[in-house]
Amino acid sequence: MAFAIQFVIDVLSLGGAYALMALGLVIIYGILRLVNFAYGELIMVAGYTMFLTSGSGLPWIIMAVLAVVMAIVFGIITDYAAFRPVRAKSVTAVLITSFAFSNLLQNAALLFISPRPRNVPLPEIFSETVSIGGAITPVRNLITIAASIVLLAAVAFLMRKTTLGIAMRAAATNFTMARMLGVPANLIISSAFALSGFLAGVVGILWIGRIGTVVPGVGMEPLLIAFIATVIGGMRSLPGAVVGGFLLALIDTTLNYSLSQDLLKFRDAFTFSLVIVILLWRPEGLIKGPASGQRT
Amino acid sequence: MKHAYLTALILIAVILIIGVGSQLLGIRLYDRIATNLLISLVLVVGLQTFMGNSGLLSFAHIGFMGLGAYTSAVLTIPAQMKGMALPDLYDFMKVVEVSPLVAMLAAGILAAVVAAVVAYPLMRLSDAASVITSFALLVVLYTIMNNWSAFTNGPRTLFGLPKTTDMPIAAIVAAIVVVVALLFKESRTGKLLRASREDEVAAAALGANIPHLRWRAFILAAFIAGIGGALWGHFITSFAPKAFYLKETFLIVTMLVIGGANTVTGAVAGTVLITIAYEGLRSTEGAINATSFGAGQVIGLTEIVLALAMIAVMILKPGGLFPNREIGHIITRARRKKETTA
Amino acid sequence: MSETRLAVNDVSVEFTGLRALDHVSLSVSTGEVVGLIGPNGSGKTTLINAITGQVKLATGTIMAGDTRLSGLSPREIALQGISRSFQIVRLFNTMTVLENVEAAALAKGASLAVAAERAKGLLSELGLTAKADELGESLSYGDKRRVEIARALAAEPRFLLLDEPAAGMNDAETETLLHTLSELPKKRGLGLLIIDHDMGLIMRLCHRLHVLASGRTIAEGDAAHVRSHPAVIEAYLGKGAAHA
Amino acid sequence: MLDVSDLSVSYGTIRAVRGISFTLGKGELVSLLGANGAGKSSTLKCIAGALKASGGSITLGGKDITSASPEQVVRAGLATVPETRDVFPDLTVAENLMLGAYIHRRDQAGNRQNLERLHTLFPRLAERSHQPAGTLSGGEQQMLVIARALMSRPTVLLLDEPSLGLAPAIVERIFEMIETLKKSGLTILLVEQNVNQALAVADRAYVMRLGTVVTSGTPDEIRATSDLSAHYLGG
Amino acid sequence: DDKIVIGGALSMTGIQAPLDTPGYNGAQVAVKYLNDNGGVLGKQIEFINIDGKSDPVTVGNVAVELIDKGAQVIVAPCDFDFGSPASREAQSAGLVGISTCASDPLYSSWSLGDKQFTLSMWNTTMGATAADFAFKEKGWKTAYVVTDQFIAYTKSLSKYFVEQFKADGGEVILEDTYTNGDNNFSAQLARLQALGKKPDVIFVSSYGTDIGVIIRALREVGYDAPILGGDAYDDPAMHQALGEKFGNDVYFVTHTWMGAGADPEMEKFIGLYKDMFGKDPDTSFVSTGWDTIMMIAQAITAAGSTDGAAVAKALEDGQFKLLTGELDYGTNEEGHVPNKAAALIELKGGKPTFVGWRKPETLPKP
Ligand SMILES: Nc1ncnc2c1ncn2[C@@H]1O[C@H](COP(=O)(O)OP(=O)(O)OP(=O)(O)O)[C@@H](O)[C@H]1O
Ligand SMILES: Nc1ncnc2c1ncn2[C@@H]1O[C@H](COP(=O)(O)OP(=O)(O)OP(=O)(O)O)[C@@H](O)[C@H]1O
Ligand SMILES: [Mg+2]
Ligand SMILES: [Mg+2]
Repeated sequence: MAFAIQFVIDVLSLGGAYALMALGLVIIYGILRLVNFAYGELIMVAGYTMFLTSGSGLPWIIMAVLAVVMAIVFGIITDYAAFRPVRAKSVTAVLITSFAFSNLLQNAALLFISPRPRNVPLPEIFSETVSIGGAITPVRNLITIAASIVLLAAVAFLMRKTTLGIAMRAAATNFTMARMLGVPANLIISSAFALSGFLAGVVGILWIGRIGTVVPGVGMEPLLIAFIATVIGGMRSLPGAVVGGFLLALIDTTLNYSLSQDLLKFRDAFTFSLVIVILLWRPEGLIKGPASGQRT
Repeated sequence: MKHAYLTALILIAVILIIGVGSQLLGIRLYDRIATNLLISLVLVVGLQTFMGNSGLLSFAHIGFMGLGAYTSAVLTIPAQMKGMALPDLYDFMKVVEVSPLVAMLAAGILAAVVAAVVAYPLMRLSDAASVITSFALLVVLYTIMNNWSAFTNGPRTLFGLPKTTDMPIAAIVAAIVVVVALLFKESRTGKLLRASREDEVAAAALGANIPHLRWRAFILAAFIAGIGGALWGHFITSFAPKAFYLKETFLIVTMLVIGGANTVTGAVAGTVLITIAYEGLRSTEGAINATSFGAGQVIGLTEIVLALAMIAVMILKPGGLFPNREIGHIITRARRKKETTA
Repeated sequence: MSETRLAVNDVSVEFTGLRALDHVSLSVSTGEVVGLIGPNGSGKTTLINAITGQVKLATGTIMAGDTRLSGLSPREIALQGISRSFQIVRLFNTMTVLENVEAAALAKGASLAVAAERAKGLLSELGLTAKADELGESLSYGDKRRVEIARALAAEPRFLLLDEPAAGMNDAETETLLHTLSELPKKRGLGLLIIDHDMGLIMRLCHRLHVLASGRTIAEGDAAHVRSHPAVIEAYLGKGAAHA
Repeated sequence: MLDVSDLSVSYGTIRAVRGISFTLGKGELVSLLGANGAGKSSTLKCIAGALKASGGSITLGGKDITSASPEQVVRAGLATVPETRDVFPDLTVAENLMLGAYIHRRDQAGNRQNLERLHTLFPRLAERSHQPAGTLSGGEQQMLVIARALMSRPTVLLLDEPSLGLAPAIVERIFEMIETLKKSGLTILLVEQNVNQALAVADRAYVMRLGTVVTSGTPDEIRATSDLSAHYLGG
Repeated sequence: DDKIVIGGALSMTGIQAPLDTPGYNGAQVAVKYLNDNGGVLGKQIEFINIDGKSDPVTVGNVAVELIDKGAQVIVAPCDFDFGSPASREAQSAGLVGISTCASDPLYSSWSLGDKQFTLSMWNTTMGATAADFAFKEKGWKTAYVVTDQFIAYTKSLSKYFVEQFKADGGEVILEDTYTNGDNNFSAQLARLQALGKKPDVIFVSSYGTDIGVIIRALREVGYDAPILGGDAYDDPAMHQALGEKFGNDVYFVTHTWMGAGADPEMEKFIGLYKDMFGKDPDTSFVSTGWDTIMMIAQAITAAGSTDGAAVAKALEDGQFKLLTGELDYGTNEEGHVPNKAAALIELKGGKPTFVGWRKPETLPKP
């Protein structure tokens, strides 16, 4: 019984974090059709903000808010620096600039902060544990689960119940036309980046809370996870990203619990092969996004 | 067709200049940089054969390079070294020791075979799905290299490869690869593939078998990557799987895209340009570090400047320096124009 | 060359909740020009897509001579000698005009030399020789349309399907196009199926007309017959055309 | 209502529009004619704010909109139907129309009413409400673009070749609609290849050639100008 | 030539940086000290370091560049995987190469050549010291061992610990693996929990930030047995990350203690270091940098030249009194085995404290 509870909590807390990561990416990737390689660096920015403010004596919650704000700011900067100037040009150009921007931020952290891991302040509650039905679990995991549910609902509301979602897709597919209908396309696209940055900031706090330190390359893993989750779940659908996140957590946790030691080393190979298989079977991912308007 | 010969001639001349020039200077470091550049050239031009002609971004290229490097390593590390360098190697392979040239060919072939087997189903995909599957393929290849201790010594540094790659060998291989890439581009497969790059639906409506065309290009690219990997392995002589991952992928994709993915000229130009920029920046960084003695080290400046340059190039010339036409083509056109106006 | 027939028998095509083609039958013989007209959204483009294998059939068969096309992939159908143009021009933008045309011949299995030869011939026939070395994207709209036709012809098709080739052309350009197209069937022994909303062009070019409305055939026959057909006036031409 | 004076537009070194001037009175329907490449579409795009003017000025209802952004122009009451069928292919017909009413997104009731009116004008769009716009037939897309522009309830409408690719019967309907719109007080600037039909509905017309206005006047005056076809055909 | 050039390929960036950067700083203190006191053989010393970026390929390239710039001795990064490419280039150029603190026995003249050395004890000593301390001193009978498959160092450290621990009579209840960068320790935890037994001691051989991650994960779910490890634990950032709450009952074997009681010379060094950097050194890797330079200086003085063969001979023959303990190299045939003692440190409330010097009586075979 304790084992089962442990398993469920592991899946849910990991899945919640994964789903948030994926959601932040799918807003850019699924809706704007831009692959944002610099997404992981927003998480890094949140981490470094926490580190830089840690000596200030501010209450932790203020530092956390500042971290999220900085992630939002850098999300918007990403738009200005890497996307806006090349958006109209070519898909490859966009890909390369975002890759370059990611490199830029990482190396700026190396240059201006330090190549070495830096500690981030964590509230007392992050290192406390509770026992649920015999399974000992860090409270942090429960916070992750709660945060993911709240934020998923909030984003779903924003995209479903307001014209924002439609306006984002319109601005992304035909920028000038969107403006000619009165849609403030630049603002809309920047707001998508801001939203993505917001999610990255929250994920950053939760994710870095697991590790306790921040290094320039800290965003790499969340980026990969977000990528896979998005692909599995459906590249163009918000619920898809969420489903993909939880599914990936389920797969990872199951493999963790069941794979023998020798095979476990190849876990990533299994996971990614699965990604390839899913894409071959359903190039759109498990959950189809809104129908596409391609025709001959 | 005539301009293709001219292009080949010019590009081979560039390779010669790099090679001979680095020797004339007589500085060992330049020799090393030049050799490195020529090896990168092999890889970037190899990537161009697939990416340029099919228009699909491929992240897996470096993975095949790694495959080649490890294959050649296992085949050439002296038997008495293997106990130390590859402690977990399968027994029957411990006695194998072939000449690096044979091993290089084997590396290319193995990479091509692996590519042929794993890539066929992937070639149906386009756009984002294909970018991400190739990304996934890179991670799979990397994970395997990182964990298959018997063959690669796991994440640890593999050493003991005989140092057989020098500047002339690299130059010869680079020249051959450039010619192969140009021939492939003008071949029937190449032309049809380029048509599919521009418009998949229209190309299919003409009767082009797109997945099959892509598959052929992918195998060729993997073959070249395998050769390039072996070449590199015998130059560097010790390396770990990390050498075949994102950073390097980024570098060769950057070289190709800045030069212009659609042309072999672009691949060559991008490689030369980025290598020079990279080395120049690195030595500047070194110089800065030497002066600010004791003060904070300047780290990552090279990458920052390079990233900024890349963003700038993408904004100004999104198709790269040679977006559509090979150098030979540009020259013949310019000459013809002058004749007609004169 | 013996005469062959492209026969569309009882074809239906369905999209989610919509029958875009409803038991349509039509045929084109080599040497013949057939016009396909009908209101917007009546299924004309869909019919061409059905013939070239881009959409699945719900009912019916499509034959070219004795070969069954329905069920084959677009590629296999192209290899059977069916070429098409698209409602929106689809050139290979960053390839030269010559390469654009060569590609079509290569896809049909011609050798590099033969393809180059054939492409040059076609370019001079369509008055595009001077543009041979230009990139597809740099051409004017009319030239693009002509390259598309040259490309379709380079595959040496038995049947050529053109979707609104005159759209966006001015009267002078349309006139040249009419001239080029009207020579094709005799000279190359091919069958031509053409969609356009320019009635001037259609009426003068086509031997026979086929009219669709809401996915169904509403009239068939020569220009005079169709022009005065009440259902066609009602659904397509409009009252204005009747007394024009 | 709309005043364009000495307007110039350039693409790099190419000067597409070279100092043209014209005016539209309130409720007037003015037609802009000319051969391919004369600069008609460039003029329209510039008025709509999608292109920067390299010289001259544009005023709309007394307000200077020369360097206004497209969003501001729409808010000022001007809607554009561009010549390329710029539907958002992945969005459904209904979503496309909804975006047309972006500037009135708070006024749900008004939008619904407007939508109903447009649905009666283009019943095909009502049938296809939930279809992705990219899968519409060519003509259906053209209808959608027109309807979408009308969703913003403009006072001035710019139409760039609205009859392109439409069946003759539909073209007739479109021109009937244009007349209806005009009667309801809308100011319309119409670019057409279809000279006769354009002149049939227009109050006044301007003929452009190589970026300049060469003739202007009432339809009868234009028809009387002998070299109309020469200008029109680019001769 | 009026100066002696020492080239360094130490990594200022990447996972190796926490170990190499302090070494670099220590080396700079030594260079300044030597130059202020008349240099070596009457010549000034110039120390040029180029960032090896924690990447074996870059390190190799950097070494070639340094040799090109006239380096006469090469200082290699503090690890076999990251450092050996520099030594290999040094060897092929006929120069002496010394790693500041690579401890895998692969860092030997057997695999790298007759002019290559490491300043550190080998993992045979480090692993055996930990095992003896656990079994003989503390009486911990059962151990749980986690090995990061990352590099030769992490693998062999566990290997020698296990060999010695078993030879002492201890029992290893579970040996598990982990791969650096996984950031997820739940699989290993699940296997440990499935065992149903609690070990007396936990030996974790990992690298970089992951050590902290693993320790936290273990502590959070209630494994409070003492944790034992090697010199990769000697990183103040890791101590800080564990903090007061988790930084207890953690022991590690390292090169020296940066405070009173380790070495009589230490105070002088700390003073010099403070003059240069304005703060106290916080890890023993600082000493390895100082020691490397000071030892090179002694060897060059003894050899009377910077010739590779002569310096290598001087190193083989010499006896060196260093901040990191007395060092006496084995011959070329013995692989240049470094005979050296190890320092034991305990973390209390996130702060390191010195336990003492240890030197095992017997060592496992490399
Ligand atoms: N993929 C699709 N999904 C749903 N409906 C579709 C799809 N493709 C086409 N349709 C519908 O099928 C009908 C026929 O379209 P088609 O393109 O064949 O018309 P058409 O006769 O060529 O019209 P036009 O003259 O306007 O080009 C249209 O109503 C269109 O909306
Ligand atoms: N994006 C562009 N870049 C460069 N030149 C352009 C661009 N768009 C249009 N032009 C040029 O500007 C001139 C005017 O073009 P415009 O589209 O305004 O003409 P038009 O009168 O609308 O013609 P049409 O009847 O063919 O639509 C033409 O010479 C055209 O080649
Ligand atoms: Mg159509
Ligand atoms: Mg126009």
